[in-house]
Order: sequence, then structure tokens, then C-alpha cells
Amino acid sequence: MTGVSKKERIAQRLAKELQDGYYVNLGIGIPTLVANYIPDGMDIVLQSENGLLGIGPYPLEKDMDPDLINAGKETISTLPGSVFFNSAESFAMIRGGHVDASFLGAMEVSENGDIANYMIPGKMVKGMGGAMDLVAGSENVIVAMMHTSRDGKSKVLKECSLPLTGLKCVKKIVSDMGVMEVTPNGLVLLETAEGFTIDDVVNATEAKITVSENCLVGTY
Amino acid sequence: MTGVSKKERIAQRLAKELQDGYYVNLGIGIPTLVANYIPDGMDIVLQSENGLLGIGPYPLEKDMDPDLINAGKETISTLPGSVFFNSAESFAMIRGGHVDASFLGAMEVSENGDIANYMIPGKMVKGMGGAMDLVAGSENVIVAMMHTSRDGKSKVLKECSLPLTGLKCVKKIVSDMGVMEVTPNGLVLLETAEGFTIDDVVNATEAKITVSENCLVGTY
Amino acid sequence: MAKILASSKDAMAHVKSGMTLMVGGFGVCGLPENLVHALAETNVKDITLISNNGSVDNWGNGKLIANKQIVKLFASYIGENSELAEQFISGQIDVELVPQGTLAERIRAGGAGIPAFFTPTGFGTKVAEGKEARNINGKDCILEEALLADVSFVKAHKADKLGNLVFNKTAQNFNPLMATAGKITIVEVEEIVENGELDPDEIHLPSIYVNYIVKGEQYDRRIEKRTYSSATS
Amino acid sequence: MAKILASSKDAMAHVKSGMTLMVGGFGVCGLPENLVHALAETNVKDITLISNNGSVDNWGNGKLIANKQIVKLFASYIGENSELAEQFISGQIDVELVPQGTLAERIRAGGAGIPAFFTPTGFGTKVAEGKEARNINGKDCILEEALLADVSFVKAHKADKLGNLVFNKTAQNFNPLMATAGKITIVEVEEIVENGELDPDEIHLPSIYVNYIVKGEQYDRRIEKRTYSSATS
Repeated sequence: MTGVSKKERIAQRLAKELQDGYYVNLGIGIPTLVANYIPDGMDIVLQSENGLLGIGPYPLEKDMDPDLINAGKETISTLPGSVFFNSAESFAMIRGGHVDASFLGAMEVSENGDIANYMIPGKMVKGMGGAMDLVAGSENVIVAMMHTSRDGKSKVLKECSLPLTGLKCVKKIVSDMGVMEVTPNGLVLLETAEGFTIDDVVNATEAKITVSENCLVGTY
Repeated sequence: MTGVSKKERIAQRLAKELQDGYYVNLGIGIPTLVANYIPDGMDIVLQSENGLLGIGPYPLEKDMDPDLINAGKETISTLPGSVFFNSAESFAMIRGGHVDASFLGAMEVSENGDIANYMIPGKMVKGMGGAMDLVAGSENVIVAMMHTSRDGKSKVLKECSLPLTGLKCVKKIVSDMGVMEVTPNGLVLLETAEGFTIDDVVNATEAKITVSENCLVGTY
Repeated sequence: MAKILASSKDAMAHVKSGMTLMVGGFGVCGLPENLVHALAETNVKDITLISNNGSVDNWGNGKLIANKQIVKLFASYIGENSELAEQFISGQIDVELVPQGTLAERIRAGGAGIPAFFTPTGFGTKVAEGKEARNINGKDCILEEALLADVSFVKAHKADKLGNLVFNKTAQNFNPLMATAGKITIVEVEEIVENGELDPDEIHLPSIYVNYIVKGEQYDRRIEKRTYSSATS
Repeated sequence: MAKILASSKDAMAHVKSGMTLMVGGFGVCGLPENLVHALAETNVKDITLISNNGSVDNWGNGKLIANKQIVKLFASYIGENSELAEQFISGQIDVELVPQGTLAERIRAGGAGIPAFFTPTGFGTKVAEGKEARNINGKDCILEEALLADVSFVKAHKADKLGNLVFNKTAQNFNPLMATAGKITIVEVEEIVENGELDPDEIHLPSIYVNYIVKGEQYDRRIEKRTYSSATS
């Protein structure tokens, strides 16, 4: 953990979910950091839902182009083989299941894979952007999140309390405490992060959680 | 009529339905001939449903390109400002009502504007191609046809006997005998072709037909 | 065929109070800024605006919102605009949040003559409220209707004189879709070229959808988030 | 990312009897002839073919039909092929005639994750038989379902090594749509170029849809109707 923030550790662990040749959509926040941890020699193409396949690194200051941004509205660059397209084409790709994996943040996830990440009624209403399409379209939705709220309440729940972004769509959760898979029998704990025992994760989780026979401790 | 075939006369009369700035789809057969009669100084863009806006004339023999054809599968050319696109885009244009007029042939038309032009059960089954989309999508469907069959039977009917291409979609009929408008009160005869009296047309028509007060005789 | 207008101001003759207006762009990127800012100078009001974002405070759509010219907004994301948030919370503006892909597809459907379609996006969420739900070949879906506009404002990179358009990079986004769904489509461009100068295989939007073109008077080249790396890294 | 195959014959490992196959092209124009002719050399049968045309006698799809490899055909037009007409009339092949625009849209819908859509095309005709009809905002429509394929054969002009495609003129037609709707999409091209050689604003189909690329062994440059004008006219 020395010198690496919780968010970066989550991003490093998320990167292990990548497979060579994947087309991936990285959501705003922690998932965006995954781009820094793509294993050497692995070919990954990043999709940006505002109309780009093949996101490159941030440009040099002198090369910033207002017409070249990612879905987080940051200036970016292209790579050899990048492609631009309109928003209908972009979501045809997403909704049609062509994006191999979608990593996104969440406020809450339930034990059956429901996700809430776009509004807190009466408090925060920013809109779902492309999140509802991403969770409905991808076979491989992986959530990056903090396991508990600032006041220690579990964000991995029996049922989400916030308005849903999607139903039964999350396949895996990578939190600052552990990695959980969503199975037909509920959540299964696969790994814990450094500094957390299996009991730590189970006790911090409101949802029913089963511990895998092969559960690893302190893997990231 | 000297030296001009019936088909060419129909095409010449059809050309009078064009307005400056129109985007038009010309069906196979008589409508294709309309391209030869576009009035000088009138800007018309021809749409080809296989994926081209801006059909040019037939190319020189040495310039024939197997990758450049019209919907009738004839080699053609482009013009400055021509555009290529895929079949979904092409029919988005057609179905979305963006093509100002669609001229097509017919085997039968009924007095309420139904059209049949794609099959004769047990005899001829070639398929509808793009015809069903063209008649459903265009606000301005104009039919070019021979008024009667070879054995003298009316092809302008109370009800079509052949499988329909579209319901209540024809706006105007230009036949070798006359020009008829489809109105909420049935067919109205607007003009007759050279050599035909009003009675000739009425008698050759099975459908109920009203003669316009301003019906012109022998206009084309 | 498109008509070329002398100024963005001239284009405003086509926009009337009470109309539905589509405005292209993703945040400030590819937003038809000259047209939107010209509209902000008019007395046109009671506009229903369809645009992916509320845009930023007092620029782009944000100007129209600050002027209270907008009564209803369809958008997928309304962050980054405090004035909009305030009007929304106080009930001065009606906002329908539409998932971004559904928004894009509803606009495409409008232009393509598809009155409605089933989509899995939003099934079981607030977005599904009041909509028909159906399981089709194992997928839970909801029925979404096409969107059309009285007028669409579009930003393209170049147009030829017929009105064929090419877009630049991610400034394309919703622009070509909205061009197809406007009864009247007005396009602002950085450059107008002769017919034939654009390669027919490389045109993004055919002229058939374009009614008016205007060369944009001024481009801010605005960036929402300036992210860059140092030359040495 | 796409894999580059050594030959059209190698691509046939992915096609099995009983599969649904999409084949791009409009008549012979833009038809993936090397792939189709390689399939005609195999024992694969009981194929459901989705292609705009039956193609001509004994060339392209016509070869597959002559070989009796096709049990069912979805097409908008089946003229120009006497063998097909014969098999159709004698009941040896099942043909579903689909309006050309509905065919294109059903294939696009398949690729885009839209399970079904309403369209006015075909309302009140034989095409509407057995389908839900509904009036939506004043338009009589029918419900059409998406089409998908186990394998799509596509012809493009050029591919880069990732599998991004550009098409040439009207040889584009159904090809990019079918590329999106194949579980496995195999593309034959005239030329394979390095990544970065295609302008990112001018690519017609992104590599995300492409599984395999092969450089076509031989192109007939066949024309169905040779129409031309004389130099002096």
C-alpha cells in the first residue's frame, strides 16, 4: 500500500480483468485510471461513448484540441487505428454487446447485481449519461467502488436504496476491500485487498455474501 | 407523338412534376427515363436506394466501374456533390420522408391509392426490392404506368387484385392515357394524353373517376 | 439543397416561441455556438430543448437557460451548470433525463421514420415508468418513441454548397443525427467548399437533410477540462 | 481485434451446416465473392442465407443455391436467377421476401442491440401477415424483429490490421450493416494497410465488429448491366 492510494489499487486490480484483444469502456473516476495499468504487450482498445474507439494518452499542452475529448470531457489524443463516429453508432456498439467489458463506478450495488450510480433524490441529479446503456449492453459489467460510505455504512447491499441504473447487470465488484462475483446464488467473495481479512469484508457488507473456497487474502 | 414512344411521353409528363431543389427517387423502367427530361436550369438530385445521392449519366465505356451502379444494377457515374452511404442510411432517408418525390411503375393502382407492383402469384415473384419502403416513406408517390393491359383491361381499379405494395400511398398516376390525382373523394382526371378524349380515359378506367372542371385534353 | 445564409442572426427567422429545438454537441464540444448565441439575443421563448447536456453556465445552452428561454429540456446529463440545477430544483424548468444511447437512438429513429423501438436500456429503472415493457427473445425491453424537432442546430466542420457535411473528430457526436430529425435543419460550419471538393465516400451527412448553412462568425475553441501530459513524461 | 487469415479457404473453418449466414452485396456489386465461392467448395449445407439478392445464376449466392447448400433465403429481390426461381416454385428452398429498407434496418437493429422496431413499411401487405400492427402518432406500423447471423461474409475495399474498414462507392450497401450483425464477421478486402493509414474520420466501419480479415484471392470485377454512353454524346 506504500504510496499507492486506494483508488489506484482498485484500478490496478481492475486491470487484471482485461484480456488481450478486449475493447473496453472505462467510466469516469477510478475506471479511467485503469488506462495506466494495462499490462505490457496486451492490446486493448478503449471506447469513449462520445464517439471514439482507440483513446490515446493526454496530449501535450500545445496539442490540446477542443474537438478531441473523452466522455469525461477531458482533452485526449488518438492512436494509429483510432476511429471517430456519431453517438448513435457509439451506442449501437455498446447496446449491441460489442464492447467486451465495461468498468464503471457505483454508489450502491445489490447482491443480485443491481446498480445505482446516477442520482440521489433531492440531493444530486446529474443524469445517467451513457451509464444505463453501458450496463444494459455489456455482458461484462465490472464495478469499481468504495466498499463503505464515509460514515462506515455498507454500499454493497441486499437491495439498492437509490434509483437504479440497471437491474441484475453487474458481474463483478472490485472495492477497496475485496473482489466479489455476482452469481445466481448471490455474492461470492474471491479476494481481499491488502490489510483486510475475510471477516473484515464480510462484516462490512450488508448483502449476503458467501466466501469462495479458494478465497485469496491481500492480493492487491 | 411523332417518333416519341408512349413510355417516353409518360416520362416527359412525369418530369413536369419535378420542382427545383427536389431530391427524387426514380424507379426502374419508365421513371428512369425521367432523368433525360429534367428541365434546363432546374437542380434535381437523384437518389439511388443502393446507396448514392447524386446519380450522374451513364459513363463512357472505358469508365464503367463495377463498384458504381444504380438500383437497376446499371453502371452509372457521379456528379460534383454526390455521396455514397450504406443501405440502412439510404432507407433512413427514404422512410424518414426526406426524398421529395418517388416515381415508380405499377401493375395496378386502386382509386384510394393502393398500389401493386411486385408480384403475380404463381407467375412472377421477383420481390419488392425497395418499393414498399419508397411508397411508405414518400409523401409524394407518383406512379408511371400503362393504363390498360395488353388485352385492354383497366389497370386503374376499384380495388387491386394483386398483392399490395402499399396502402393509400399513391398521390398521382401518369399513364399513357391521362393524369389522375388520388383525392379523399377518389380519382380525379386532370389531363389526357394526346390522342385521347376525356371519355376515352373514363371508359378505359374501371375505378370510379371524376373529371376535374379544369381537365385539359391532349397535354402530352 | 441547402441555402447559404449571410449570418447566424438571419437563421433566427426560422425559430419561433414554443418550438422544439435540437442542439448538437457533447458538452461544449461540437456545439453550434454561433447559432445558439444568436438565439440568446432574440425574444424567442418557451422552447423545448433536446440536447445531450445542459452545457456550462452562461455559454452555449447555458445562455438559453440563464435567459429562461427553455421550458423543457431532454438531456442525458445536466451536471456542470449551476443555474440549470437551480431552475430544475425550483421547478422553473422541466427536465426529462434520457439515457445517452436511447437519446441518440430516438433522434436517429425520428430522422429515419421509425416511430418507436424496443431497447433493453432503462428496463426496471425510472426511465421505464409509464412505458410499455416486453420480453423479446429473452431480453427485457421498454418501448421508446422517436424524437423530432421543429428546428435543429448543427455544427459541422465543412459543408459543400449543396449542404453535404463533414465533421471533425469527436465534435461529430449528436450533430449528424439531429440534422436528420429537424423539420428545418440549420448548420453552422467553419468552411464552405465547392461541390465536388468533398470525397463522396467520406461525407458524413448527405445534403438531403440540410436546409440552411451559415459560416460561423467566431469560434471560441472552448475546452471544459484541459488535461495534458508534460513533454518529458 | 481482427485476425488476418491466409486464405478464403481457411475462413471456412468457421462456417458449419445449419448456420445462419449473412452475405453483403447488392446483386453482384460488393459481394464477398472469394468467401462465397470458397463456401461453395465445401460440404456445408442447410444454410439460412440473409442477402439482399439471390444473385445471378451460378455466381456468388447463385453458386450456393445451385449446390443446394441453402434451405432458406431472406432477400428483397430474387429476380435474375432462374435456378433460384425453379427451386422456389418447386418448394426446395424457403424464401422470405423482406422489403429492402426493412431488411437493412432489421440487420442494423441486430447489430445495435435493438430487438424490435415499428415501421410503416409493409403495413397492410403480405409482409404484415402474422406481425403486430399498431398506429403510432398517426402512422400505421408493423413490428419487425432484429436479424442476427452466426457468420457474416463482408466485402470491403481496404482494412487496416486492426480490422477498420473502408468501402468503395456503391459496393458499400449492406456490407457494414452485416458486419455488425454477425457473431463471427469475416471480411475480404482488396488491400490490407498499416494501422494509422486510414484517416480516423473516414473509416466506415470500426474494427470492433470484425473477427477475421482475408485478402481476396481474385476479383472478377463483374457487372450485371453494362450501360454506357458514347464519347461524342
